[in-house]
Amino acid sequence: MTALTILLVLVLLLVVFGLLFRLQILTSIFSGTYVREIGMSNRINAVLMLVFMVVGGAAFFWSFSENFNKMNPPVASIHGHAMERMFWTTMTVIGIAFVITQALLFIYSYKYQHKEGRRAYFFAHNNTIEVIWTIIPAIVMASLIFAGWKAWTRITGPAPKDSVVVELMGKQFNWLVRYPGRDMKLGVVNYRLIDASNDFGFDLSDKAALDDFTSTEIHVPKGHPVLIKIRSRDVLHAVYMPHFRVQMYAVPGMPTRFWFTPTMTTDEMRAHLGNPKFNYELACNQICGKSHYAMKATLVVDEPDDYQAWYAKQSPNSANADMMASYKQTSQSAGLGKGGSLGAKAAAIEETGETPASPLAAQTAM
Amino acid sequence: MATNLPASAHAQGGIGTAPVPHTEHDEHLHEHDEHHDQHWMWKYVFSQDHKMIARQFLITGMFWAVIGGVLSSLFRLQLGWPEATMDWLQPLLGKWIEGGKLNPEFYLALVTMHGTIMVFFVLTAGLSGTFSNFLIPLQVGARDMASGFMNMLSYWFFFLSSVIMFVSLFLETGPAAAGWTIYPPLSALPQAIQGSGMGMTMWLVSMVFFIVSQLLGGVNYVTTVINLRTRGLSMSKLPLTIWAFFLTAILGILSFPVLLSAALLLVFDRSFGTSFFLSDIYIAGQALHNQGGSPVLFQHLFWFLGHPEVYIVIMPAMGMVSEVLATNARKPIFGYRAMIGSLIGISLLSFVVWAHHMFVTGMNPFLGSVFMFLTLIIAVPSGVKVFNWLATLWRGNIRFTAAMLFAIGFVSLFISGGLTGIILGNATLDIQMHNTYFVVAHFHLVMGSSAFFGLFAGVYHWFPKMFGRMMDEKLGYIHFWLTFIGVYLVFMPMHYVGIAGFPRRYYSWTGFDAFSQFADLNKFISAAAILAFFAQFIFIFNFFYSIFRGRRATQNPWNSTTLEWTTPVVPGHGNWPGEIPAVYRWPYDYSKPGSESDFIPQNVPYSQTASSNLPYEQELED
Amino acid sequence: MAHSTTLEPTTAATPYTDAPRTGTWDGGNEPFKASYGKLMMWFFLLSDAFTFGAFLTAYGMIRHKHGVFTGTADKFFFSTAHWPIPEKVFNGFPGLHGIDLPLAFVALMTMILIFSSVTMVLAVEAGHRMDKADVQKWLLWTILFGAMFLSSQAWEWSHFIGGDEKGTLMADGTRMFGANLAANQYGPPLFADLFFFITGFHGTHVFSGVCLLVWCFIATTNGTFEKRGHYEMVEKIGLYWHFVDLVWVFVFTFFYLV
Amino acid sequence: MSAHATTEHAYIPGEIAKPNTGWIWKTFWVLVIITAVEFVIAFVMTNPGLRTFRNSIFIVLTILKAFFIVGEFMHLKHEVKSLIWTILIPTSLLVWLVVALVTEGSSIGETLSHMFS
Ligand code: HEA
Ligand code: HEA
Ligand code: CUA
Ligand SMILES: [Cu+2]
Repeated sequence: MTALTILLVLVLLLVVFGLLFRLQILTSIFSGTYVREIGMSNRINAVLMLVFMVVGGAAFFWSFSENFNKMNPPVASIHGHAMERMFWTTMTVIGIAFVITQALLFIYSYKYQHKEGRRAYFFAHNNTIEVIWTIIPAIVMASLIFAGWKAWTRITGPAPKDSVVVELMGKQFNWLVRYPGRDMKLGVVNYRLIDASNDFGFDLSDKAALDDFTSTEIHVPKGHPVLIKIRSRDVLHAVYMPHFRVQMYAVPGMPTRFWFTPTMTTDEMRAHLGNPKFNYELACNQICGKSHYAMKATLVVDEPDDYQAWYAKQSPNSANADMMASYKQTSQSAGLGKGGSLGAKAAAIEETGETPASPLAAQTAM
Repeated sequence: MATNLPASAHAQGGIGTAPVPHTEHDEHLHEHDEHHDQHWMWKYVFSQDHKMIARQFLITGMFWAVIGGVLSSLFRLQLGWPEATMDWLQPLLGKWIEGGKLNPEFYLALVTMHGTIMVFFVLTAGLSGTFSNFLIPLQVGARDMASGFMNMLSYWFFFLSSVIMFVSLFLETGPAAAGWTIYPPLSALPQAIQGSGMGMTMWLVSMVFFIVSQLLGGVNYVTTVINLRTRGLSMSKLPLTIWAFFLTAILGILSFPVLLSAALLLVFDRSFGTSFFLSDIYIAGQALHNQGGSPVLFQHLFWFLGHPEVYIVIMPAMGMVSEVLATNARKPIFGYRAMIGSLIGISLLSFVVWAHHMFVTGMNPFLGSVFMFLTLIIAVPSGVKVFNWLATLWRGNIRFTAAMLFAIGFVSLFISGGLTGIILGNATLDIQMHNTYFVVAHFHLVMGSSAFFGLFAGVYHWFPKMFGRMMDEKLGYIHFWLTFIGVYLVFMPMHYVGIAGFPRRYYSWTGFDAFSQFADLNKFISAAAILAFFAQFIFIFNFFYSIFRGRRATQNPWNSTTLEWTTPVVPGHGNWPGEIPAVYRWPYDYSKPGSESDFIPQNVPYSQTASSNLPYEQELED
Repeated sequence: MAHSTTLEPTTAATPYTDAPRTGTWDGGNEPFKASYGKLMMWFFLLSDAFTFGAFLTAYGMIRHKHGVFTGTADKFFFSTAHWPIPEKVFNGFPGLHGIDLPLAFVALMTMILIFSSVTMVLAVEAGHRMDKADVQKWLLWTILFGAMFLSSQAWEWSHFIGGDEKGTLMADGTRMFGANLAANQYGPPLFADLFFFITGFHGTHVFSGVCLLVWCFIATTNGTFEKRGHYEMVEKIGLYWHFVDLVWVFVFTFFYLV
Repeated sequence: MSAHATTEHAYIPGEIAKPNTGWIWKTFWVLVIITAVEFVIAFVMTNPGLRTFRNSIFIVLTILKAFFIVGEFMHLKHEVKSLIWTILIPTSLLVWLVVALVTEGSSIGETLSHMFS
């Protein structure tokens, strides 16, 4: 019913509009202004160009400064600060280009509006200025490229050896978190071993997997490099943590990674923002289905001591009886043999009579 | 060059005995006389006349624009008023808005279809298809396209593809919903999202037909420009429109096949159990057998098309804007050669930058830096274009026709949108900006607004040639100002939201602390978007009203120099009733000192303009 | 257009003529000395080259993503852990069951295709001489070779699908014989996927080529081209046919040799 | 392709020129020999250490074959320069695609093989 009413109103409006339009044309024919080519309207449009520039520019400036604080999530990582500087430097550069070109566009439009009896200046070509305005942007771009390239290689370069390692696994629609445990080694996982109690697909025949532990929250220590290893078990997701200026896709079948050094604990940030409920949020930033918009996780930055304490409290996989039991079952029914996912190894042995160099080599290349 | 072919073959022009173009095309002349008693079916439906095909593309494109606009209004409602209950949409959306709450999956479907429709069906087919078809033969002085038949096929493949895409909107499981970039595995697995069932199948099938249509069209455009130019019309006398269409067609010929490859591989992954893009997947309680494929591979293939595609969208607009600016500033386009050079530069570069859409997909960082380098270079030729447009206005004598307004708006929006590309092209900054509303703002300014403005400029400018009548200028002015202000109001604030890190393709952001502070701004954007959408109805009204009741056009209403204005007001099949005019000069002899009128059409020989000829033009003739 | 910005109009008497310029690129001309139909075929082939290029590039990427077998060829074994060595996979020959004839059959297929290209050029050449009988003869040969190639490919596929008696033990403990789109005995599933897809796509092209040739043969026989005064259609289809041969050259290198 | 052309160039029956096929067979032999060389290399150079070298030879030979097919059989070598470039320049755009994706493939392979170490 409502829809029908809306439709009706629209149709009526259209009719009224059409009638008014027709009326206007008839009067203009009557008054002889109908076919005049260049007249008042030209001047009005020229003035509007200028008005648009001034009012629009002011509105833009106002709204920008009004929202400036909101649009700058506080930075909480070392490379984030560098990125922030580069962002605003680049903004300044393009801001200058923006102001100059837009101003010229509207001012010329106003200034060189049609005047009776004047003739446009036949000016087809000028090598010098064309070279100048090719070279200048080229130089500007070269310096931006150079700065960007330096930062990029640093950020994507290898993580420091002493980094804290966390693995995030995206799935529809939440994030699974695991830590390497005391041996500092992430154990083998295999997606075929995933079941209700083994969300990650731990291959528990691998010793390194036994002491791994999972968590619902991500904890990292402040001031320490953190290496996030990222994987996905179904579709693409992306780890996006705006406060740390961190983003990386989670890709099924291809582990990715990102490292950063947090500079502010959650508590510090709460104090800084005056918001006791603040939490660092991890958003999924790659369309992944129905609840893409709700696929979030919380990351807590602790003081190193608190982090140690939290770490010590976690219980390893081997303490999870459910998982141990169901692993036996799944690995059997998936036909993975007693070597878990090392079936390929078995094949290799059978064909050649010799063992591949590393017991994991066969599995990883799959 | 020593071929082993008999001499006779050579005498007739290399291998093969090619017919000389004119003898063949003069036959169209006879058709011209006869076309009155053609059946309407062949005249209006399966027409092989490029002008009719252009109109078909235009009308279909407008239909799609309305659909695309409606979809965007729907999801903007959701974004602006996430808490509202919208029962009144129930009759339209049915089960997708059960209880007044939009279904989150349907939200994604809306966004996906909005992107697909706007990029491919409105801008690629509507803009490029309409104007390449309409203007190429008219401006190069040909009776029709090289192959009218293939040209007709091109439209009908597009139509078929449109029908399939349109029908998919009404599927029980909804249309494709994996984003217009259809990244697998989401697009490959119906378990992952409903839209990846039948909806995605139809999307892919539709796209395959679309690609066929593009190839048929593109091959035709390129060949026509090369072989069917009229006497005297060298490449360095072509209007910039033709250069733009020519290069656009080349981009299409080279990049769409790669999308075809990606689509076919995806079809196999979806339906035949291959693993090109799939590996190590556990979904819906089940481990899939696929191993060894790579989702990143799909992204590479997609963007190898996808990036040239955005230039396919903007380059025709650039060409038309150049033409409109020069005509209405009554000045030669500044730096004609540089304009061509920058178009060529942009075209070449557009093939080597695709992975700037993939900086954070886990791509090899070294490749990332190469792609950053290549991407940022594009600013240089783009800058040359902008500066040349500005220089064209400088000391002009500007007439603000509706087309001119839209052309100026185009330049403004292109600057605004292009500049943010510089931020995104920087891999380091893209870490933060990727997939946020900053990207959405970037591409709506440069594509959703700027390219659209180019389209509008084209329609206002060439309407008299298409329909023999003028569009109403005053309505044009109102349409322009509302739209111009509207799109800035919609898309400027999106940057703010984006800088804060607000992700795109989010049904609602209320679950996130960091993003929920923009509720008001989002309401504002939505309101502005819906107003901007409604402003388009002024255009649609004007368009259809003017087709039937508009003021009758004169032969050359804008005092323009190019060949299409030497045809009759409404050219028939074959375009020129008599001989095709020959061309003597470049298309931008506006306000030439010494000439009486402020424009000299391309088909006026130098001998008739002794008072205005420049020294070098004399040399040219010697 | 080498504009100077000097604006003085010439005052000298004008020697202009009213004839438009007539250089190669000045319009009213075929600058490539090729009719529009032939150009269209070239541009179509260019775009088709990009389709195949994309497939082969995909092949390249996936292949480099997979492990290589590091030992010597005689120690080679099939495993999903590494990409197979082609000559271990393609070593059968029709009628010679169980004998290890590495790449012999594909050598034959390659020869067939090269032959078909030759007969195709001969047909084109005959067309230039307006020699209807010769055109017919060579077209027939080309069709024959095309059909032979297709049947060879059918055998190659069925051999590949059937696999050998030994089979290979897969990661999940089952034994796999031959190949399908989901798994294969020769190694990573993608080896078979890519093989089927790319040779299949190529085969489809050969098939369409044969259809075009048959049509062309009928038209020749009916004298259509003779009446038209030229055999350009044969030439255009010839371009297509050679292109398909060209693609095979690349498929051959990347699937069978490298 | 074009129905218009049917009425033109009425066929004048006359003498049919002699076939000129020497160049075709020459090209044929070139292709056969290159292919043969490839086979020889495939069976002689089996040392895994030479794999890269061997593969580069294959690729060079393949491009050589392509050159003969396109240049002679498709007659491109004897077309006007501008047509040659029109075909070659766009094709060269594929090079970067191949280089980028192969690099990408190798680096993914690398990542995968270090996944758990
Ligand atoms: C018409 C379409 C169009 C055009 C022309 C452009 C132009 C450009 N685009 Fe844009 N882009 C898109 C459409 C377009 N884009 C779309 C649709 C997407 C998103 C797709 C998706 O994910 O859904 C996208 C996304 C996108 C990304 C990926 C973002 C991400 O997902 O993370 C990047 C990154 O590099 C980028 C860069 C650029 C650059 C550098 C240009 C340059 O060409 C711009 C050049 C222009 C100028 C620079 C302005 C004028 C120049 C001057 C005034 C000179 C002076 C300037 C300086 C000295 C700086 N674009
Ligand atoms: C040309 C391209 C184009 C155009 C014109 C638009 C127009 C608009 N778009 Fe869209 N948009 C895209 C391309 C475009 N968009 C793409 C590619 C995406 C990404 C999809 C994805 O993520 O997968 C996207 C996504 C997108 C989003 C992000 C959604 C999300 O990530 O969750 C939003 C949000 O506000 C949005 C809003 C709008 C609005 C308000 C308009 C308004 O401007 C709409 C106003 C309407 C019109 C301007 C058209 C009406 C015109 C006529 C009826 C006249 C027709 C005349 C002729 C044809 C001559 N769009
Ligand atoms: Cu997970 Cu979006
Ligand atoms: Cu891009």
